[in-house]
Amino acid sequence: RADLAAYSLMLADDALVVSHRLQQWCTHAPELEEEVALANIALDLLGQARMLYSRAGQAEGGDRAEDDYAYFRTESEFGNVRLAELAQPDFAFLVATLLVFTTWRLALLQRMTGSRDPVLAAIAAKGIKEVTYHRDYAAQWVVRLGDGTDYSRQRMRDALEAVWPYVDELFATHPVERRMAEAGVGADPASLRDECAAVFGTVLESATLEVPQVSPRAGVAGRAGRHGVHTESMGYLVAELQSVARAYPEATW
Amino acid sequence: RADLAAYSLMLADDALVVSHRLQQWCTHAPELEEEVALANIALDLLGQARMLYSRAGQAEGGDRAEDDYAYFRTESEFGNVRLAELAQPDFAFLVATLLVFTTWRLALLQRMTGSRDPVLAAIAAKGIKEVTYHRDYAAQWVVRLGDGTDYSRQRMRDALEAVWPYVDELFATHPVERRMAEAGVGADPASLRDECAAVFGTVLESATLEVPQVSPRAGVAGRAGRHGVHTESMGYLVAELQSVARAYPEATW
Amino acid sequence: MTTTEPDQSELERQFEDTIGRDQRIEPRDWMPEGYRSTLVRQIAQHAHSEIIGMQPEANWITRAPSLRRKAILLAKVQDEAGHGLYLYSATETLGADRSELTGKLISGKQKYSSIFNYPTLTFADVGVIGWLVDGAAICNQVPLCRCSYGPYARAMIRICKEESFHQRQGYELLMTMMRGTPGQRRMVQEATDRWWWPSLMMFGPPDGDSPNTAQSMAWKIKRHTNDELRQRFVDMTVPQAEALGVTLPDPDLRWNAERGHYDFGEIDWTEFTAVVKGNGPCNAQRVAQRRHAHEGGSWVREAAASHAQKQEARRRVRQGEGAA
Amino acid sequence: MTTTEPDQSELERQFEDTIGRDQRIEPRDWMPEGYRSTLVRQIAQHAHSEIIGMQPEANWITRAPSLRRKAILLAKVQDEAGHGLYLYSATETLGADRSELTGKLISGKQKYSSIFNYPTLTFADVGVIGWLVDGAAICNQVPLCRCSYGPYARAMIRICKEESFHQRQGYELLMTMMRGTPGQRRMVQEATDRWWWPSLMMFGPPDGDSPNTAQSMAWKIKRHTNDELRQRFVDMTVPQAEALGVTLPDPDLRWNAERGHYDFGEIDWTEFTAVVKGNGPCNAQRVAQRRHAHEGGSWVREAAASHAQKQEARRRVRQGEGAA
Repeated sequence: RADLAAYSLMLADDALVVSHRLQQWCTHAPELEEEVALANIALDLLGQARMLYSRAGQAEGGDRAEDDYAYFRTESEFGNVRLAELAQPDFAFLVATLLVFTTWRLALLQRMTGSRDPVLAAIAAKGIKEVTYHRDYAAQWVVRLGDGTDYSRQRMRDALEAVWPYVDELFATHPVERRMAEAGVGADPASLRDECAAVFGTVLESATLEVPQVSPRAGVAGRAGRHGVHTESMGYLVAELQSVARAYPEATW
Repeated sequence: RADLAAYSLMLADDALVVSHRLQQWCTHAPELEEEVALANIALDLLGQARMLYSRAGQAEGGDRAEDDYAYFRTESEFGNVRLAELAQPDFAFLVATLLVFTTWRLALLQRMTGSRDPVLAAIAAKGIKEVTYHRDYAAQWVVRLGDGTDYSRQRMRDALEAVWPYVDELFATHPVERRMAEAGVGADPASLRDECAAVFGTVLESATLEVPQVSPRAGVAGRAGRHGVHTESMGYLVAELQSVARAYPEATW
Repeated sequence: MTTTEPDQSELERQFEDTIGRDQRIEPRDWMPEGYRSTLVRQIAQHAHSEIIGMQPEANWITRAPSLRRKAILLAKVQDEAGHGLYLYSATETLGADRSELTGKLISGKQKYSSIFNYPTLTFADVGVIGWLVDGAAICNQVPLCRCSYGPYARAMIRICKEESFHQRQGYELLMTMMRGTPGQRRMVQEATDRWWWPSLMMFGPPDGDSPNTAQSMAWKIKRHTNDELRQRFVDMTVPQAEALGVTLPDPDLRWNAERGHYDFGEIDWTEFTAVVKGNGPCNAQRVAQRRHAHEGGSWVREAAASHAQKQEARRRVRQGEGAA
Repeated sequence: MTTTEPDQSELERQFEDTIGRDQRIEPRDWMPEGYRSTLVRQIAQHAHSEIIGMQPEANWITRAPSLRRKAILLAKVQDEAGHGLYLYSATETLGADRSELTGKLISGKQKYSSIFNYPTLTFADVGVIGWLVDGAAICNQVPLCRCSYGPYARAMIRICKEESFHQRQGYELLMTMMRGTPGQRRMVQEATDRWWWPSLMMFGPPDGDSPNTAQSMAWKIKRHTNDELRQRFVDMTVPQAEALGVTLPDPDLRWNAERGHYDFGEIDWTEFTAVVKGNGPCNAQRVAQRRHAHEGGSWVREAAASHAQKQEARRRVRQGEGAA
């Protein structure tokens, strides 16, 4: 059950942190339709995070609720992959990150619909519909930018080059993930690699782009996001996220 | 003594918040000599803030120390002028802000050397030497950029236009400032206006620029920084400043 | 489709008739140029207000102190983007062009509601905006559900429904905070102090200084005067403030049994004028951010347009049209 | 100034002699081209390391949890900028050009110490960098105070003095944290776990894989081999870790009475190679930030140069030189 809690937290943290980065786009999107769409994706992922935090709380059997996980853990207790936390300097970077993240998460959720944990299975089933839409949205924009103007094509290519070193980490199996996969509760991310690579290949081909040939970004002694070893941008993200909650620790909202 | 504490806090907050904005330039300056100089100014102002917080703590007579003021007050308890907290989008903006701030603060400290409060008088005497250097540094850069290339001249002019609406607030007298001036402890900022205007005029003339003709930025029902009514950027500044201290409220460092 | 061309005075008579019978003018109906241009300006300002109005609230999304409040706030701001889109569409039924209107917003040629030139300084501001600002907006907008121009009236019905929902959520947040810690209660009071007077200013200048009101009321694109709506808002809000336990920052505020209304103090029209003129705490910031998003996004919009053209060209080639 | 031109072999003999007598080579002395270029590269890398090394620590200045620690950290990072300036000056005595060297740094053509490609993730990292990274740097640098090239040796004397001060401050921060809350102690242990191995890698590859060591030692611009220095560092640090109460993350670490040294585990040279090649956690970020600051500041440097020219021209006019 400790594994189930830890596993739920990892998947929740991925969703919360990507949602946070999308929230930061609010009122900064290139078009009003994109404001609506990005807020929508952020809301869906926030919803997934909340359900998964609840599952973690139940599995732990203590009295921790969703807000305890989101607001009162330290950075190194967040188990999201580093890709999720990357700051998004432009729209091309955003859709590049989103394409990679949603493709991977969709593959993961599809496996998880067969989870032996009925709660995770239900969360996955609901999430699939949402993330399918998110992935299509991201893929369409990668194609538009890649097969758009010369300028957008160059920016899309630069963004993919910058994001791709973090892709490898998505398919590295943390011990908790391995045990949960063996128990039939979760999915081994290593087993999703080919499926995701096929999607990346198809989308990038439509975008008249190529899959970047870059080396993976190392962690620290082999440890990265899942182990709580993040990038330097994560500290600022967590500080902002938790600022009000930490300033009023006794408050209820 | 409540007034003395409140007054010391205002002057401390001005220094701490400008120091914070300078700290954010660290490793982003246009030249290594500027790294050294900006860090130096940030350090001096941080030092002034610490002495003034201590004075506030003594005046209050409670057990609050410098870190209690810096890390455990809410945004609306910070009494710095809004000019101090403005985010600095470029080097021209930075030196514009710094010219205005240091000219005003130097005039203020000069008056305060005659304060009936011997501690404030001593802090002012020490501060004068520092801030004179800060002001010269800022003035030199305003002149270099104003009388530099066409491009730098335009950026310097834009920066002055953006900063100037916040100048008026520096010379608005808060009731605490009025009472402290009447008591011979502090200086009435309104009385510094002409002196500062003369300096601005001289520096901008050397820079072949003109004093911007812009309307003052309104507060909310006449209240602004000194009343704890700040700009939206202040919340993020305070969140970042306090993030570690608030996450470990029981810790000593 | 009729082929007869009725003459101008006949058209005007029909238009006045429709208005007189409280029926709706629809996009394809003839309408006087003044009616059209007044409506375009009014609806565009309303659309701009929805879009600029996202900023003060969006400022707190990433810092919302509970995940539930975060979701509520995010959904609300998303709704506002939706309202903006919906209203820009209504202007397009009058022949306006959305990108042109956006151009007028970011160049400062068209206004938006001045209330959004005030900063949101604590999370309580989110609740107070829901309570007071949305409350005032609803007072202004409910009568517009019966506006003479059909697409605008229908937009207002939908928007008012969502705004009422937002208002209740804002009030509920404040209720929760007032039941919380002393720090939370202080935050709510402070936010109320800051937003009360600007909310009253949302109804515009006093009737004596509002020259266009008469024509707009004749055209039924305005149904009540500024002062009538302001009074309605005050009467509605005072009991809510009492239920909440906050003090409204107006020593002259009291029940007037004779009038059957609350009396209230003098509004500081000097501040109002300063803010309208562009010198409010956030005018420059709000417009700059919108401009920055719009201009910074131009390469994305151009890419989308270019891709669509390429796709269209490929489709034609596939269909053999390119074989000529 | 002498007018005789001694021939090449005579110059080489004098140079070897000076080195042999443990005296200093000064800028105006003749020196072999290899000596000069090796020194320029080594000092430039050292300067780059000071400048890039500011970043991981500067990351915590605005968030330092006490004003005292903030001042200490800010002063330390300022010192590093000063060291960088001082070292770039030393390269200029060898005919190098600072802006050219900066160009090599931001284009990735010259390296800096790989340790700075690891992220600082908590405030404890600030202390651990002081303790371990500065500690390792001192082990590397103290012998360079006796380096054969005068300006470099003198720079190192000053720098080592300041580094020792920084190292003590870092250790003192960790001591304070270890006396603090469980959360603080956990933070220190975590940071130690992350920085220990990279610190050992700071001494470079094992002696067998370090082909340039022999020549550098002959020229006395390197005084000890990588492995000798690494051992010295381990021997010095283990008792400090014990005093602190942290565990070094190496199960093979133990005292070897026979050798009179601590034995330690195998270093993961694969990770070392990946980081040196540019794939460490922060390589891209560090260089991009330095490039961004440098390129983003070019208009400022150009303005200063342009202003200086104008001033000079005005001075000439005033002196009548412009009257011709």
